[in-house]
Amino acid sequence: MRAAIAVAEADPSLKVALISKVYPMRSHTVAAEGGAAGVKKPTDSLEYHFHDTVGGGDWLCEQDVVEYFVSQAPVELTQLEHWGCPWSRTADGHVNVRAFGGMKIERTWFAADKSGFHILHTLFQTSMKYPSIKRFDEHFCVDLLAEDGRCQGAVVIEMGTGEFTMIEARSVIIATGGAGRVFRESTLGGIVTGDGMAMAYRHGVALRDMEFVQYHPTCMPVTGLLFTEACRGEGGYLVNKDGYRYLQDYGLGPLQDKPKNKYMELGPRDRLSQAFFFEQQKGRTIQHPTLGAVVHLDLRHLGEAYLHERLPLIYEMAETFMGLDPAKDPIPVRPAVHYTMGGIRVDGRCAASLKGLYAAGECASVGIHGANRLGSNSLTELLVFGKVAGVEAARNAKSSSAGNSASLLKQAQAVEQRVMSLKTKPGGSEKISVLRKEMVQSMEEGCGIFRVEKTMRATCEKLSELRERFKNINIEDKTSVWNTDWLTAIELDYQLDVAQTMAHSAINRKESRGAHQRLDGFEQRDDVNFLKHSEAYYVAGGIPRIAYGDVKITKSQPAARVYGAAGEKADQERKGSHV
Amino acid sequence: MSDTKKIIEIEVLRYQPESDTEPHLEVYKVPFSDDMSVLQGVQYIKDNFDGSLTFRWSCRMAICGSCGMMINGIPKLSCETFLRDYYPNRVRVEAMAHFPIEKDLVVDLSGFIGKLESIQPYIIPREARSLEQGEYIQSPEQFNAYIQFTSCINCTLCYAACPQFGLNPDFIGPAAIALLHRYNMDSRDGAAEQRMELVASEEGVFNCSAVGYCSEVCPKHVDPANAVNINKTNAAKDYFLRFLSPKGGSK
Amino acid sequence: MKSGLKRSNAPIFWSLFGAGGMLSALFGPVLVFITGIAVPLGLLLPAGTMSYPKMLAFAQNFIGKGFIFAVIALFLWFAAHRIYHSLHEIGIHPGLLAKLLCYGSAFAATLISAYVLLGLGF
Amino acid sequence: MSKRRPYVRSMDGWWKKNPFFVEYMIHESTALFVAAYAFVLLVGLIRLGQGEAAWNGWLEAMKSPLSLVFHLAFLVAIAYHTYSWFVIMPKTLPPIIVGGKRVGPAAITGGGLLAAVVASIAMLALVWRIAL
Ligand SMILES: Cc1cc2nc3c(=O)[nH]c(=O)nc-3n(C[C@H](O)[C@H](O)[C@H](O)COP(=O)(O)OP(=O)(O)OC[C@H]3O[C@@H](n4cnc5c(N)ncnc54)[C@H](O)[C@@H]3O)c2cc1C
Ligand code: SF4
Ligand code: F3S
Ligand code: FES
Repeated sequence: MRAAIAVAEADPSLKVALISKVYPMRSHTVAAEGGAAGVKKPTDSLEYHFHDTVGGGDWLCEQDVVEYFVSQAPVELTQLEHWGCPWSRTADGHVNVRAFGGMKIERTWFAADKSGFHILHTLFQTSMKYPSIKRFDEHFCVDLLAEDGRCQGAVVIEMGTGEFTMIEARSVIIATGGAGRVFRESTLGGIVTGDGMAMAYRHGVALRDMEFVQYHPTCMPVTGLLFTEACRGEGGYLVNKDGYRYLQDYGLGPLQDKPKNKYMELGPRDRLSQAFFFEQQKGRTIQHPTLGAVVHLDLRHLGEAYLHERLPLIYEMAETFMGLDPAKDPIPVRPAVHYTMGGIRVDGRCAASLKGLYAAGECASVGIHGANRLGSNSLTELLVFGKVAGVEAARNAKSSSAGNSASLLKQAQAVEQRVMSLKTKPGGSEKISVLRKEMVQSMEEGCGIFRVEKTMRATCEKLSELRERFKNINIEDKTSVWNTDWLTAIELDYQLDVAQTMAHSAINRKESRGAHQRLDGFEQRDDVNFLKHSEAYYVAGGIPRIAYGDVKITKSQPAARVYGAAGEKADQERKGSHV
Repeated sequence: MSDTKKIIEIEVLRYQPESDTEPHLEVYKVPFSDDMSVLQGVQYIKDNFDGSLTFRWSCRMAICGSCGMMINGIPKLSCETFLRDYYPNRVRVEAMAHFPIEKDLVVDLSGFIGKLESIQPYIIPREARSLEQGEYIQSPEQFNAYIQFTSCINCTLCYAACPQFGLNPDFIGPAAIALLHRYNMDSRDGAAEQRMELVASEEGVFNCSAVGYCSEVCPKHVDPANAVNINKTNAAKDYFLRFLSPKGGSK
Repeated sequence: MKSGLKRSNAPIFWSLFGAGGMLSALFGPVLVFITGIAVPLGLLLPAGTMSYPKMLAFAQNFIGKGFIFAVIALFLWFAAHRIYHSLHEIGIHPGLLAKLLCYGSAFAATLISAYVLLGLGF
Repeated sequence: MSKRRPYVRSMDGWWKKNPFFVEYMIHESTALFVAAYAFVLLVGLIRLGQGEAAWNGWLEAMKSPLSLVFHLAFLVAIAYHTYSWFVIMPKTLPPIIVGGKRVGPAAITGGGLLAAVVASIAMLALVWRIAL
């Protein structure tokens, strides 16, 4: 949506089709709680934000892109304020910022704990101001149209009628979000199925760094619903079954009473999730009768009034979903899948290798998250790169000519036939829900917090098997109107592609970096062989081909990634070497 | 999770536009555990009994606003309503009241979206400010004047609760008016007068007879009834002022 | 923005409704008690509370006149508005007739009470 | 051709379907009693205008058992109107801020009911004074 507004502002004469399979205000951005990062305090600097991001990403970031990103972040967040976003404020009326994991200085702009919700609704409502934006709500995009090496449109299904429409366009921007729903326990909405990634992938565009999948350390067991990082930013503790703040054992100490940036609970997500895993190995997690292994997120010392003011949603969720009062009881939590760092490979201006195709948001890999995204960088990413994608797409649209409608139509009809046949072909016997269950189970086993060759191999094989079985699916609902049975099958098709890229990229990365951690002899980072982006290419009927690309390094040379006291020391040294 | 699962009966109002002439109820027996929401119950039916069962959902955490249903006759978000609270009785699930049913539990929301668009839900600045000048300053009082009305998730439960909307589908209705009020009350905005035309129109606030159920069912405590009724006073003031003002008369 | 919105005339009726609702909420019960129960039964209040001379004096007094007028007229405007809406709600779709009946009788009562009160002199 | 066929449900009997609506209809129907009472008063006023004999006739009529029963019903209904009026009141008022804090709905309803009680006592006292 940020992109659509950018196009509309760049040139009101360009027509924009804004397509979404849900009403746009239902997009999963709505669920983001904590906030969006952008330098705000006088004590902060762009430089700090840059180093936090690059270090947090374990040096797998495109540093020139990160530099642009941090410089635009405050501008975009202010723009959103002008559009009406109700950022939380200080008593003197300025926008307030809070602490977030892996960030050196408080720089996360927040709107209570409904930041994503407010960003999304602000954008949605603001988009209504522009007559050139025509929305296609509840339209499901099934494929892109490409001809002469240019992306020239898309084919969509109107969910309400089941009818196909071809949308011709001189530029196409994909902003379809992440793909975390290929895992079992995730913080994500049902719509986060990676469709856009898979569509680009099938048109020959690489999916980059797909092995990096972020686990969020504090989620509700079983459902995976998220308790925002802001819980920890506001001073929550993580304790094991002995009531011990175990993070001090994992290089994040020493113990702090007040939340201190980059220490203890405010370490980065990958480290916290990994610490959970080790605690579980040591038998120090709490065995909950129905929820399984958990640790406690303890907010009690913050007091009821403070919790109501700063974390109202969390309070409500704990009460309704778990029947407990965070001011009185600790909350049982465990890690769950949260974010896909990788995505459609695009350059710093959001352009993919297919001309006319742009991508922004979680579905894209523009290069700022590297091997591990820092919390609150991604909401900002949507804004900064949404705008870039919009501006670039507008420019491209103005400078290119219209395509050949007749042959595009032919393509679109072929797409329609392919997609319709899923529903109409007789004699299938596989159930979508069964295939999906097997997929998520196998991803959880093979591509979890820690990975070993054997289970990854099993997952790769399982996925190939599922691909085969998918050919034999049976869709029970044969009707046209609102056929979600059919649409989930299309999603599953895409999910399988994305899952394959994740599993194959993972098994090929023989080192440990960021969110990709191995326990089978590759426990160390290997900058010699793997300071590289992985790139997964589509191979029709086969497994993805994995290639590697260079990482752009400008001013931050890879170093040990350390937090807590050790991190502070390293910072001092770096500062020394800079003068 | 315990092995001996309890079974609950879920009664669902089904409507398949391509074969049914009108909706009918169907009962399913669903095994459940205490942490299962009504939404999960319905998903279970789709995954295991009938793939054609249709409903909207996404976030599962009461924030995306897509999963509203009538649960035992009361408009609720199905993802934050739990089966354990109905067991051992049967629970009845229907499409949100007052909206046309598209299929099963999916209703037609295009009218609602049109209303959202009609209220000009964006800041029309009272005072221009460039990005270099930084953010607008808002005191805590100014902030508190509108913040409550920003929490609407567009779930439309309030419409399913409002009989006046049921009787007159043209009524702009609680959530859209709450959003309108949100922008009017925002110190950055200066377009309250422009929006008055709609507030005071025949589709506007005077359709409301202060039933108040909208606020009762609102999962986010937006209190849309309050927004609607405050705007009745505003519209009445505006109405009489127009007679008094030198320009005279209403448009 | 939709154009051609028709401005509703509801504010007039709604304001009368609101005023009547408030007045009847504040004074309704006690008035019923006084005029319909206490005085007829001779309870609580002194005998002759509503005797002709007293009532005449009350109705001739400026404030008393106003009060009587307000109570009768506003109570009826309030009731007319609500009843009109309730008819609509239970599906008797009120045509012009119902509208005339509800608001018309309130209007007539307003005129009559004004006429009588003025007739009583000051 | 679209296969959509949205089904519109009837609103018949909607107010019977939910206890909240039943209550709403009951409190709405108190208007009938308010109207009836206002008519009684209107008749009284007309009689007053017609002279002493007419007025005394009206006073006599008010003493009939039927009238008393009716007035008891009016009393109950209008008292309920008072109660429900103030219960809705918080939803109709702009926020009232006292000492930087928003006054809660219970306080507003309570305040309204208190005002009604005070008004009633004042009324009685006033009538008492005039009567003596
Ligand atoms: C619980 C939670 C909390 C988070 N908290 C934070 C935080 O505090 N800070 C932070 O920076 N980040 C946070 N994140 C991450 C961040 O919210 C996401 O990365 C970001 O919102 C992704 O936005 P997006 O626009 O790329 O995708 P989305 O918001 O998911 O939007 C994708 C859109 O594409 C549409 N779409 C997808 N497929 C199709 C198709 N086939 N056809 C048509 N339309 C399609 C969808 O309908 C949707 O409208 C959080 C994420 C979660 C899940
Ligand atoms: S006002 Fe409340 S009930 Fe109505 S749509 Fe918004 S959140 Fe839902
Ligand atoms: S329920 Fe409807 S009638 Fe008014 S108070 Fe709410 S909008
Ligand atoms: S699924 Fe999003 S509100 Fe229930």
